[in-house]
Amino acid sequence: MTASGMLSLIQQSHSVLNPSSPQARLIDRLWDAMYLVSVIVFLLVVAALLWGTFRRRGPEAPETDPGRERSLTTAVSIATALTVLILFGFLIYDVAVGRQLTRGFGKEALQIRVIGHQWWWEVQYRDSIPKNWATTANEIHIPAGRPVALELLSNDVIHSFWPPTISQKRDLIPGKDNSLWLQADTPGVYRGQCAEYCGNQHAKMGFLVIADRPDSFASWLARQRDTALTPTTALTRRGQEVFLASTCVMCHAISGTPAGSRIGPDLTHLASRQTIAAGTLPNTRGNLAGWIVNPQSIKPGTRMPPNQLDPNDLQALLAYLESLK
Amino acid sequence: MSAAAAPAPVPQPPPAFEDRERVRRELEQTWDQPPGLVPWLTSVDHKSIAKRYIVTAFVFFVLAGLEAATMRAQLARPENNVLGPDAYNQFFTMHGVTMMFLFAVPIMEAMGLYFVPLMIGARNVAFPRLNAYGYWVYLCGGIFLYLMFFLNTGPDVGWFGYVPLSGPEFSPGKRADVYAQAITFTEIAALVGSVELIVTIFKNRAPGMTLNRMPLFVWAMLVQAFMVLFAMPWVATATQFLAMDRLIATHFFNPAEGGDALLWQHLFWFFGHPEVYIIFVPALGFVSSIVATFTRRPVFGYPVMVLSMIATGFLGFGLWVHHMFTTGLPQLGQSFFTGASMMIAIPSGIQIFCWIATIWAGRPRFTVPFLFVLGFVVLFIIGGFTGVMIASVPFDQQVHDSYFIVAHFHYVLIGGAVFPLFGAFYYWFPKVTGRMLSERLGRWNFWLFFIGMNLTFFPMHQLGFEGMPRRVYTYLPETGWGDLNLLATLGAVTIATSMLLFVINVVKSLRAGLPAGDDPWGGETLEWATTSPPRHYNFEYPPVVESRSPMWESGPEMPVVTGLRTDVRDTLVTTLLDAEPDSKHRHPNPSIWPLLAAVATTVLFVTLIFTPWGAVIGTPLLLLTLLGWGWPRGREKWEQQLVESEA
Amino acid sequence: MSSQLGRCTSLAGGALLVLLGCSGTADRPAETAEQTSSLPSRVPVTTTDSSGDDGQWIMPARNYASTRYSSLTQITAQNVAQLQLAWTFSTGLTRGHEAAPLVVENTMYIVTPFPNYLYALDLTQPGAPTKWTYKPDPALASQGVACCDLVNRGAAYWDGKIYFNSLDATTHAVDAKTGKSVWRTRVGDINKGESTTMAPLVVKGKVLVGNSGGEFGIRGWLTALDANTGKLAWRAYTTGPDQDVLIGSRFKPFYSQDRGKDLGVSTWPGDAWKIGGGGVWGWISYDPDLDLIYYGTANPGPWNPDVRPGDNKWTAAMFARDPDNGEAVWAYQWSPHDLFDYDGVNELVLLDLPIKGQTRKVLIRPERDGYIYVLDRTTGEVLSADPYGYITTTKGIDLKTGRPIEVPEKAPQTGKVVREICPAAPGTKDWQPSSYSPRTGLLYIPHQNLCQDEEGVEANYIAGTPYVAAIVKMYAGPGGHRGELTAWNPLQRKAAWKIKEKFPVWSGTVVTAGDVVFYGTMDGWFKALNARDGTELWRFKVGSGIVGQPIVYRGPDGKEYVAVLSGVGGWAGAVVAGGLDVRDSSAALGFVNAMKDLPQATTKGGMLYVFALP
Amino acid sequence: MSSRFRNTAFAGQRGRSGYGCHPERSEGTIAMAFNRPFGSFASLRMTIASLRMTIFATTVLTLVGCQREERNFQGMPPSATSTMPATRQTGLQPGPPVRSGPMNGPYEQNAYGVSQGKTLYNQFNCSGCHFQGGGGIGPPLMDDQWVYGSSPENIFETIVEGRPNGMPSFGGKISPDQIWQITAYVRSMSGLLRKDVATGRNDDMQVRSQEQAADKAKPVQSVIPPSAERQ
Repeated sequence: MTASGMLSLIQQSHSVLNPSSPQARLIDRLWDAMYLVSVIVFLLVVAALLWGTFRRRGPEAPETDPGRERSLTTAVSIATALTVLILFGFLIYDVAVGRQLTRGFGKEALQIRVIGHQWWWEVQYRDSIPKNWATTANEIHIPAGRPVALELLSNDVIHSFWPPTISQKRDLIPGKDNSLWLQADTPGVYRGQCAEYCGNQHAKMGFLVIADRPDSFASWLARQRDTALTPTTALTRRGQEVFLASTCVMCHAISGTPAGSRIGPDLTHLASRQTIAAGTLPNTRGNLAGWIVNPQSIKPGTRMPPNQLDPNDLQALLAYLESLK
Repeated sequence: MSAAAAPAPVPQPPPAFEDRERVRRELEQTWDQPPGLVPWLTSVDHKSIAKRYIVTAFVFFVLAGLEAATMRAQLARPENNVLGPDAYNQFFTMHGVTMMFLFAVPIMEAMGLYFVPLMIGARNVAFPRLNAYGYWVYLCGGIFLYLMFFLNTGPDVGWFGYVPLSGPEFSPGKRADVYAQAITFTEIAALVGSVELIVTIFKNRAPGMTLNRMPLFVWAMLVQAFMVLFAMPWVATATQFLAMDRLIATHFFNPAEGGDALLWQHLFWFFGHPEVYIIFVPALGFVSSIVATFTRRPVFGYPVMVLSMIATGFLGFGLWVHHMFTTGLPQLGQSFFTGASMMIAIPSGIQIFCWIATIWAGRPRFTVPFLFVLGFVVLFIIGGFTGVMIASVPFDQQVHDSYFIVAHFHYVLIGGAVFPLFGAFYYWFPKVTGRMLSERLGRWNFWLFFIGMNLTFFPMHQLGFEGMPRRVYTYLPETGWGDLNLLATLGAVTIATSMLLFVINVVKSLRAGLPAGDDPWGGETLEWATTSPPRHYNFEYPPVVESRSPMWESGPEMPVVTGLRTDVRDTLVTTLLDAEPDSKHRHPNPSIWPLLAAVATTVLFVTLIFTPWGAVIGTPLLLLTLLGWGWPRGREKWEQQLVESEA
Repeated sequence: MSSQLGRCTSLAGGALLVLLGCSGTADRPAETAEQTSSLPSRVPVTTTDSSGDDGQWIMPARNYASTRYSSLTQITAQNVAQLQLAWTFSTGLTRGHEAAPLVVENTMYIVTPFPNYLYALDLTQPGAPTKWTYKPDPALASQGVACCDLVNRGAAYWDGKIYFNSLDATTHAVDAKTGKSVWRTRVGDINKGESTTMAPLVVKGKVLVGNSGGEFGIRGWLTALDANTGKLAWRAYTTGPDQDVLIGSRFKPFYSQDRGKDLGVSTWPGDAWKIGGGGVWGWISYDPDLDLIYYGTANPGPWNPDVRPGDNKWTAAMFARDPDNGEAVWAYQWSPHDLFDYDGVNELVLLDLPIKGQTRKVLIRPERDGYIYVLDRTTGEVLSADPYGYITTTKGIDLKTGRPIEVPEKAPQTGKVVREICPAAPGTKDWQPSSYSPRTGLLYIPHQNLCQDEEGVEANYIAGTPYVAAIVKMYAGPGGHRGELTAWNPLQRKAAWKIKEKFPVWSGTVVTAGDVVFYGTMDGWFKALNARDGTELWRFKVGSGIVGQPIVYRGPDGKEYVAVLSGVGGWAGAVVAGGLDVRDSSAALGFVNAMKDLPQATTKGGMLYVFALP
Repeated sequence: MSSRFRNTAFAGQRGRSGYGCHPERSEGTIAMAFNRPFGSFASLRMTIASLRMTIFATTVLTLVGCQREERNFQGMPPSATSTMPATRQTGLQPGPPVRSGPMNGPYEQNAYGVSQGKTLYNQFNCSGCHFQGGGGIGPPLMDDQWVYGSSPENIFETIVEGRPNGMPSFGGKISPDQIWQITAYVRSMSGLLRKDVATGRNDDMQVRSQEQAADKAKPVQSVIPPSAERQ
């Protein structure tokens, strides 16, 4: 998928009102109902206000007239009773939706752990066999149509996970294990963003939820479980050397190499991702180069330092990183 | 302050004109506040202090507005470069902190401090020196905050200051300490103000003003003052915990050592939600006053209105968790808070119905204050509805911390509080200054504000739905949020224009506004019974109240209390429920000590941020000023005379 | 020779004899392991006495069965009170002296802490002057990858050569007579965090060496070098595919969870097994009858368990292997998915014990997790596991599955302090070896009584730097004393007696046929106890705290000597040896917090003390 | 590939992200504020004198505040350290000498830099050997003993080049800017920085008193470096 194609897809699918999952649809319906009722009541109240203000008045004295006061009392009481009724209706509807949202989906759900960092998302696919664990970042692939249980954690500050099209949000709070159910109806790319203020780059802490067809998800996951491809060309070999000898290795992991730091995103399958810099830039060679050389111009305050590499080394590094399918 | 065991004064018919002239001369002399810097600094007149409060708060309102405008400029288009993340974070934090702590709460209390004594026929608030202290502390706190802001030490953790982001690990430097301590300043000022108001309302009402004859505005201030009293200590606790975590390494909010990051949120919102009502309830009082005056009839359903406000006050404490619906708390508990959050819509609804009923039954005059009330109803209903929506757990989990929320609470706070406040400005400006504001500019002011407000905040609902989170310094072009943001920025420009018109209006009117006279609108309540502006002693004789609408029912010929001395500063104390005259109180003289104590308080708070030795320096200093404040000064002249006369 | 002894011969002959009644009287000599091996034929017996002991000390554990039992009888419980200082020798170094001296052919060999000098002292001369000194010149940088002070646990003698490791992952063979290097082999890479601190063991002409560095993200291994050439004979990794672990057709672990293909890979996430730790830095025992070597593997890395789900085989485990080709015969994992740095490297004492009416060939292991395990050393079955210290981390060992019954709330978590983890990371007992007396039937276990608080933190593997990812703070366990010496009766499965010590008992013990137990304390007391009831008989204050292994030997003059190195250090003594700052509770992996008063109790030093009766 | 993104990526530096806190500007503001007539000439002179003092005091205050709070995201221009031999995969061998550049200790007055240094100190495993300053594998950093010197330049050099007794070299592995941040943090451990610049506790187990409460140690040259044990 081309970068621009992907982005236009995101654009369409980045809305609460364009739901693409059972959960989001429930909430969307709840909104529809509340919206409708609210608009009606709003119009009624404003109409009453305008009528009360501009109605033609007789010559009667402003003094309180007991009969009129009584009818006013009746009117106010009716309005109050209606308010209570509407609110009660809302309450019942809310609780019903809430219960449906927190309903468990059983064992068939895929388990994914999402860890919020300043300012990116670590994504771990868990499995009963530890060997099959896979780690990626900022892009959560899920099989379309299958429930997914997300375990949401943070070890620094509070973040909030929110892909509006397919799910409500849930905070990632240090010291608290949160979870969330997710399901996407159709394959597609759903963008989300951190919704809890988390510091300098809160604004660019995006992520993608990518719903795949079940079979392509399975093959994707199988690939993610593998260690990184060994460089085959002289250029990529040189790139790996550059990676392991420069600042990269202090923060990033590439499985199958001595790079094993978890400060930044795991780059084992970097080239298989659509974006870099936490959903901020399409994963192209140019963007990658710009990001490596001067990340602070793209995300001021991000934890990645600027790197001045020899042009040949940079090209080798880019070639290596692009080979990490 | 000493109480005199004098015989309780008795209501009398209004004295003869000659008597009044003499009394006025004597009172003038006794209560005089000569011009000059020192009398200004030592003043204990509630009107002077409240005026300063209002002007100061308005200055902060303008500053916070400028911050908002800068933020809107940054967000006008994607990837804009007006502010970087670091500056933006300080700006939005300063905007929130200023609006909430330096503008909204102080100005609402200040309106109460100005008008409550006038409306209840008192000469001053109950503790005038404390009142002065409260203002000075507030001023110092505000100056401190902005000084730090200009020193690049402005808070950048949001007005909600969530830990761990505001904690010692993730907020290096002194910015979060400034946040915590600035709040402490304003807490003290707010608590002082609430104590003033409660005691004044309970003990200084004019004879005959039983609780059920109290103006709705006074009721609103009473409810607000109690809310302040019960809400503010929580945030003070939270910020002190935060300061201790940051400065002396306690672990209140450190989950690793057994603290809890959510504890902050509970404490903060247990204050933070009532805070909204602390701002909103006085506005209800403004609206009731304005509606009554401009429909020429008392507000419909007085008991229901009072009960609604009290109910709001109570319920306001029961729904803090609806700010925390996305933190993963148990569903059942959340449903409880959904219920509570929806319930609070009922008293608000009742009040709106009552006002509509009042308008319907009355004969509205389309003055600027009344326009602001109409604007208030429309905007507040929108904010109220979105409020009911976000009380719903599932829906809130979608829109929480998105621009939908930004839209919601600006509708509630601007629509629900700032519109009534501007109405109140236009309504009471003649009383405070003796001059009318221009109605023509006022209408421009209103319509630009109304249109700008909707232009700015209505699109934000949609932005929230489209997934735009709050507190972002920028956004990517691909998100498609650019157009609506540009619209919102244009709205902000409109609001700024309307504010400029207001300032022009005020300046022009101060110079050359129409003279107002004592009662330009034909008001219902006692503040219109005295001169515009009121003298330092407010009333020559404390009035005696016989109904809820003293100005309409008794008119200028209302009975008064005589027997208060004119050669000394005598005030009348009445009983709590029925406002029977109880005793006379000696009103304190002007004093420099409140100012000195406030400065000492500032020294204590500010130095504590930088060193624990601050306590060693600041505490004795503060104690010293309090000692000076309370130092017995021997027998006063009037006591001396009393002793002599008895001898 | 061994054939003559017939059925009564065994590894721990004494135990067997006592138990089977073959040796009802004291005049029958107790047989020790080396007499059954090929070694004694090459070691001239210089003197003989009624005990039949040659009076030498040729390996730190005294014998292949690791009993650390001397059958010399000159010093007895009755006369030990008259023990006197005979002579001393200063090593000139001040790091932790954990090594056992060796005595072979009237020469004492001492290997020092880094920079790992090997001294040969001539016992035939008065005052035992230095015959020669061998300086291996280890890489200075290796100091940066030694987790717990720059220690060395001793050398081994075989066939005229002294074998020992220098810290920089190099094994040295030195001619015992001349002090000239015979060969040196670089066995590991310090840039990967590997170092060597263990004492090698020579079995059937192979020098067995393992690596340290479970705190540096190493991949553990045990290596056999040809004793004559230093060429690599085989290497058995602790983690990885079966091929690397040398698991083949002979591999028959007792428990089902240990069966399966490539468990050293599949019980790790991704390729974490490559940096999963499991060093082999402890003790090796050898059973010549079964022709199996036994050794334990160290903790998995990093300490923070969150990043390495699964059983993490074969870390914190033990192997029985064929010494000829290293092939694994069985394995058992003490702590699957180890949570607390419970290295499984402690000594394995090989005994033959009557259990439920039949004599079983067992190995007995006071394990770090606080249990004394008795395993059938032919099959790997856990026969019993009994606590010998205060334990909160587990509720016992399930003998059906061989797995510990874990207490979930004590499992360390990332970002959360878990308190009262007992025993602490050094375990109820660390490397400091026990001794076993066939006369009393008791195992003398020097150990500690420590608990800890732990918080897991983000784990970042950066080659050559530590890979621990945990903040730890240790403190004394219940009772407030930090050290204990337990005399354990393996038949009754309970302690016969216990001595409490202020500081951890970080020295080894040695027990003699005179029924005296020797050990040292970290505040510098060298003590003799009555082996039967634990009463203290004698004590001597040495210059610096003792963390070494005492030995007993017969001098050329026929007298019985007791020797021990003083010189505080090691993990427990790092606060003194490394000059650490006690204001940081997490220093030295949290051990400093438990040892804040050690700098007041002792100072750095490095001195050999030799005692004898007057 | 969208061309817009390429532009973004290679766009020039966007300037400082902070809104800037330039003392000159504050000065100007104050001067303007005082630019009104002040009555008599004598009092004007006095006013100017006091104005000067005010400006001076404000400038100092501004400098102190600004420097402490500055968030310098852009960092210093990366120095020439990138020409490291690419074969060096771990740093246990001493690295080539690196000139520390013209800026020595740029984060000594900067709370944000020190705090970043603390984070990096822990994440880059400095804490693995030196723990929270008490030492273990490496020497303590919170005491007054300095084997290789306590000045920012010394510490920078120690980190970049490594030291023979086990201190790895991190030159080329950590950007100079980050090394300076770590340097500042290391110095704060023994109270060598101002208390209002040093960090508070972390959200972790507390194992030592927070750096901002550290007593200022008077650095002394350690008499016995660990290597002295080697003859």
